[in-house]
Amino acid sequence: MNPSPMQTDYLNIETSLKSWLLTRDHKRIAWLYLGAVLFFFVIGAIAAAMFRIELLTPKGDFFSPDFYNRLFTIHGIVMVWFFLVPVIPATLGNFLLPLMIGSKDLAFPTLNLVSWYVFVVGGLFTIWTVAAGGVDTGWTFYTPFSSVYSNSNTLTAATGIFITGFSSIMTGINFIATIHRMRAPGMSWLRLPVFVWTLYSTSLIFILATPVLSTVLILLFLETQFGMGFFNPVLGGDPLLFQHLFWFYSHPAVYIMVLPAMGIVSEIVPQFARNKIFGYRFIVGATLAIAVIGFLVWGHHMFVSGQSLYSNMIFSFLSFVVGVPSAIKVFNWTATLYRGSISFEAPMIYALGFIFLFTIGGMSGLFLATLSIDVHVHDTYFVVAHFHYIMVGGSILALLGGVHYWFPKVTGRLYPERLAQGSAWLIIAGFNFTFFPQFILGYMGMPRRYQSYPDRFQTLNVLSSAGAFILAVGYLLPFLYLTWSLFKGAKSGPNPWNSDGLEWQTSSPPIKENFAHAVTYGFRYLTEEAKSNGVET
Amino acid sequence: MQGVKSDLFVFAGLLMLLIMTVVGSYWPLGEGLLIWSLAISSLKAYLIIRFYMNFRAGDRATKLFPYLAGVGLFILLLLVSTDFLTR
Amino acid sequence: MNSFYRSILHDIFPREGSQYAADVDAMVLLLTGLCIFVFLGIMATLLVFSIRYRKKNQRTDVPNRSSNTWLEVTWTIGPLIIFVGFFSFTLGSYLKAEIPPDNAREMFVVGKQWMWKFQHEEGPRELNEIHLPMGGPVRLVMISEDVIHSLYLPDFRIKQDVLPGRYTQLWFTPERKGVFTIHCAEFCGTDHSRMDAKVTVMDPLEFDNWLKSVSTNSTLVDRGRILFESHGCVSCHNSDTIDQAPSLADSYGKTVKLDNGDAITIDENYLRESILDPQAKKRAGYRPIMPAYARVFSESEVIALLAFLKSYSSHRLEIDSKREPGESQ
Amino acid sequence: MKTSAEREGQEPDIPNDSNINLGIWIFLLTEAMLFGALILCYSVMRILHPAAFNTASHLLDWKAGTLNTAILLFSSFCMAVAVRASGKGKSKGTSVLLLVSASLGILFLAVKGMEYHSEWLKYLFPNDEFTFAGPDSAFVKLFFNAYFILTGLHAIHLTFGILWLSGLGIASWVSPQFHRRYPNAIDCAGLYWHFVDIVWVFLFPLLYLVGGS
Repeated sequence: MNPSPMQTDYLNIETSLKSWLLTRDHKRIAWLYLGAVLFFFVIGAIAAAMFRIELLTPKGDFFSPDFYNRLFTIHGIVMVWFFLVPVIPATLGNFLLPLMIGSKDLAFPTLNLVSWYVFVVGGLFTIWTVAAGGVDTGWTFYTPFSSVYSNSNTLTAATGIFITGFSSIMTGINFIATIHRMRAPGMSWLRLPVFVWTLYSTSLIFILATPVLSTVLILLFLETQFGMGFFNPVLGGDPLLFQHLFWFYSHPAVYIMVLPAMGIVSEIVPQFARNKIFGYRFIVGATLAIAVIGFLVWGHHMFVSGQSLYSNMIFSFLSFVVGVPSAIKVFNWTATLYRGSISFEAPMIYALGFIFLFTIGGMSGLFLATLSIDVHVHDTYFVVAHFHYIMVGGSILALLGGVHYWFPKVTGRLYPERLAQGSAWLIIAGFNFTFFPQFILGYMGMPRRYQSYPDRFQTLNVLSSAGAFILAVGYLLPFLYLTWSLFKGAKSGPNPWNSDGLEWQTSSPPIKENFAHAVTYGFRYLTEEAKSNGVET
Repeated sequence: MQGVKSDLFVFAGLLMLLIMTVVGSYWPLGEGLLIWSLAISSLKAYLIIRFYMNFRAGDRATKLFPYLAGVGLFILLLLVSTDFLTR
Repeated sequence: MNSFYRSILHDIFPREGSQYAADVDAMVLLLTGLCIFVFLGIMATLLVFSIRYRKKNQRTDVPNRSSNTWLEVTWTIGPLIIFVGFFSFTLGSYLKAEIPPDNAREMFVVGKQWMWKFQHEEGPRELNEIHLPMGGPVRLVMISEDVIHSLYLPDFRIKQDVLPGRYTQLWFTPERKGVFTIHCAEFCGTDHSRMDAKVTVMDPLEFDNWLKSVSTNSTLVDRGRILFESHGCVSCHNSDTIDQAPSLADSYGKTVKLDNGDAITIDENYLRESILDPQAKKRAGYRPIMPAYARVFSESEVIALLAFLKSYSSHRLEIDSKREPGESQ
Repeated sequence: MKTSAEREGQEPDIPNDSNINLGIWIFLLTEAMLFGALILCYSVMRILHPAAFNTASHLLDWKAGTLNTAILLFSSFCMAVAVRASGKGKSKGTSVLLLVSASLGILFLAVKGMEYHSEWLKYLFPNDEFTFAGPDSAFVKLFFNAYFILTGLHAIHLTFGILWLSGLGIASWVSPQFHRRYPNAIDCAGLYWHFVDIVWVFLFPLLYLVGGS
């Protein structure tokens, strides 16, 4: 696989299937996670393409209504729990965290492998749900519909997500222990790369929020199977209790999805602007602030669901406050370009695309935080556009940027630069075609999860469906040329971007033990003197 | 033996707190009983964490997480009960 | 704005059925303007920096310090002040939209899997169709018989989830004649996207003629009185058995003491809960002898009983005399 | 108790034991959030139906609950002394104390089992045969739902703890240098055991006593 004289690295040191399936090397586990997560991305994308076809016509006559409901539910469940939540922490995070802090591996390598198997078992339950006909409750499982009135496979879907939750908890524990205990001597907290900081905050959210999801899924299972009554008003419960517990996890979960993406952008922008990140301490402060305030704002999902007026006002105010750290980050990224020497390779295009789309997504969040506007646009396509701008325009764009930026480090090969830049522009264009019309649809009053809609919404829906296909083509391109260059790409050498990051100071692809010599000095921007003492490329 | 003696004191304290909780339920506290029993349980939890789980011996990292659990639970309980109490 | 701009705007904004809708639209335009201004500022800076500082020579050394605390503090406090300012500015209109006026015309809405049942006070019942007089405020008291639905009137910019087991309310003042659509905004099952209804807003005179043409012989209050008597409620709740059960004359809107000591104002939710589960919030000084009617009454029967109990109270009477059609909020 | 710094020079292939200690503390945080959310559900149901929950909690046998709390506190005490003994290297003493703690846990489960049995006979288990004469029997059934979920999940966690402690007890009895090779195993089992005890410390008054007697 590696034509140059046999330089042993973590990929070709042993290539038996057993060595892959029982590996404790964080770099190989990252590959295992990438495979599992991409498999689920394909399922979610197919479901999305199917209901985008359905929405071409106002009548809703392509699929049966029940099948349509199952389509968007599977799209929601698979994309949230099996793609967006694990993708950046478990693939790029797993691979790069030990390299960025100069350690041999994560704190608990076996736990890392166990978390992958737990993720796969949870995934099998979800595949069983899809095979058995899917679930028709929407990814939010609102009771009493999901527990009493839905006769689809809510139980297997809830079990699948319950099990995958433990894989998130294990990753969280692993990352926190690693960052606390395994940093290279000399690498103090304020010398950590920003990507490591975002992984730390994401792990804090993993361990604080995921258990509450496990609780609510246990109760949903018991309510559906034994008619327990916590969420069923007929038996004395309150459906809003379910919504409170569900959104206590699900809002911090959206910060789990976007924080690592912000970390990647905070690595790419300074690198390609040949500049130090502007206001490192404020970006780190903003990351931790997002993790903390992110736990205070879940009520903005329930402004119209019968929550008390007093709670509405508190959550609306806090939802405005949580916008401030994100604004700080956008300002800091822009300021990093000042007096830089900016080059526009593919990762930089993805990063700038992230800033562009994330700013739109964040600002639309302000509309949703305003009580009287949210009353109008809640549960409409405005909300769909808002979170897709942040999840797809933000996290997936940053993920692609990160994959391209660290591709030489992971595989030791270069990707085709022109083709990568072209596909980046295509994705950004396709994305805007798909989701910007949905802002207008939302404000015009088209509710979410609607199979048939009034005729006056058709033009915008057709535009959105067309955009969806451009986006699909856009996603296909990197998949193809990255797989191609995995085998045929030109050799990249240890540090093609001439980066100062600690992960680039070792060979690419790195050897099994990551660093040939003990890493003694970990400050990111190494002066000449530091480069000579012991950090050998 | 010094350690075991302090454990013994802690055990005695815990038993005494248990008795106070049970006795408290006899008093006509009405709604106050909930606050009384929660206060005593938190005190017992503090004793266990501080002495039995040797909270002080851990370094800064291990100390962070009990506090974090407390803050997380406080946020969850506070904001959810606000909704149900002010409805 | 002459009609040309209005037609373009009409494609983006749904029609304005009420003054409140216009307020919300104004707020949205203000926030959009603010966001576009800041967004263009950031994107322009991004563009200028990208062009101005693009890579000319291969720079190896990296400037050591790049941070400016005062700049950071300003763009932390700045957004905070703008956001909090906008929050407090828009809070007023939300509170107005949440608290209905006393003289609103009351309608009962029952959401059921995939249909809406509307119940006028004067008696007529409508399915997926509601007729309203223009001008007067209307208050919808809503409940669901199965799952959570959400009554969404895009042209009036309001929406409220309809919960099973509890009344939720929604009020608006239709100020424009015409036919407006109602959607269900909370996912409720197979035909969630077909659970639409129509609002027809008419002149008050037209509305009165329509009301006469469809009104059946018995009003809602009559239906409530029949239920009240046929189910034996009157045997305990009458004026001469005060010690056995509280007399329900003018109970609606009154504050009463409960067993556990705290006082509660009697509203629809309290009345409904006390009918279905009397011991939940029993009034102080009465023995728990009232049977629970949880499985006995359907939602529309409870609504009829409520209408009767409310008309039974003086608090209700003096409002009726004050309310004339055409009085806007 | 050796501080984590002393344990620094560990062989890298066994995960650095002070990491395991930190890992267990983080794991206990996730368990605390799990039980916290369940207790939140219980207290919200109590806010919605105060009267029914008061009458329902009188049906529970608070004497058994108090006894159980005392048993668990005593087992926590034995566990703390066991951790101290393993720190000083007395492996025989440690294993005896570990087995004592485990057996106290089994005693707790026995008392709990008897309680469950008596409630089962009184048809208080919230299945279809649930019968309760007084008012709001639906909400009393809701209380017993919460009661069985909370105490059931706690009992499951206790069972894991018992297996863990007895395993360690036997291991350190069989091979005296067990605790030198794995100095952290007993320390972590102790943390877990004390946590399960703390959960019961909160559950007992909330379920048994808040109705007042």
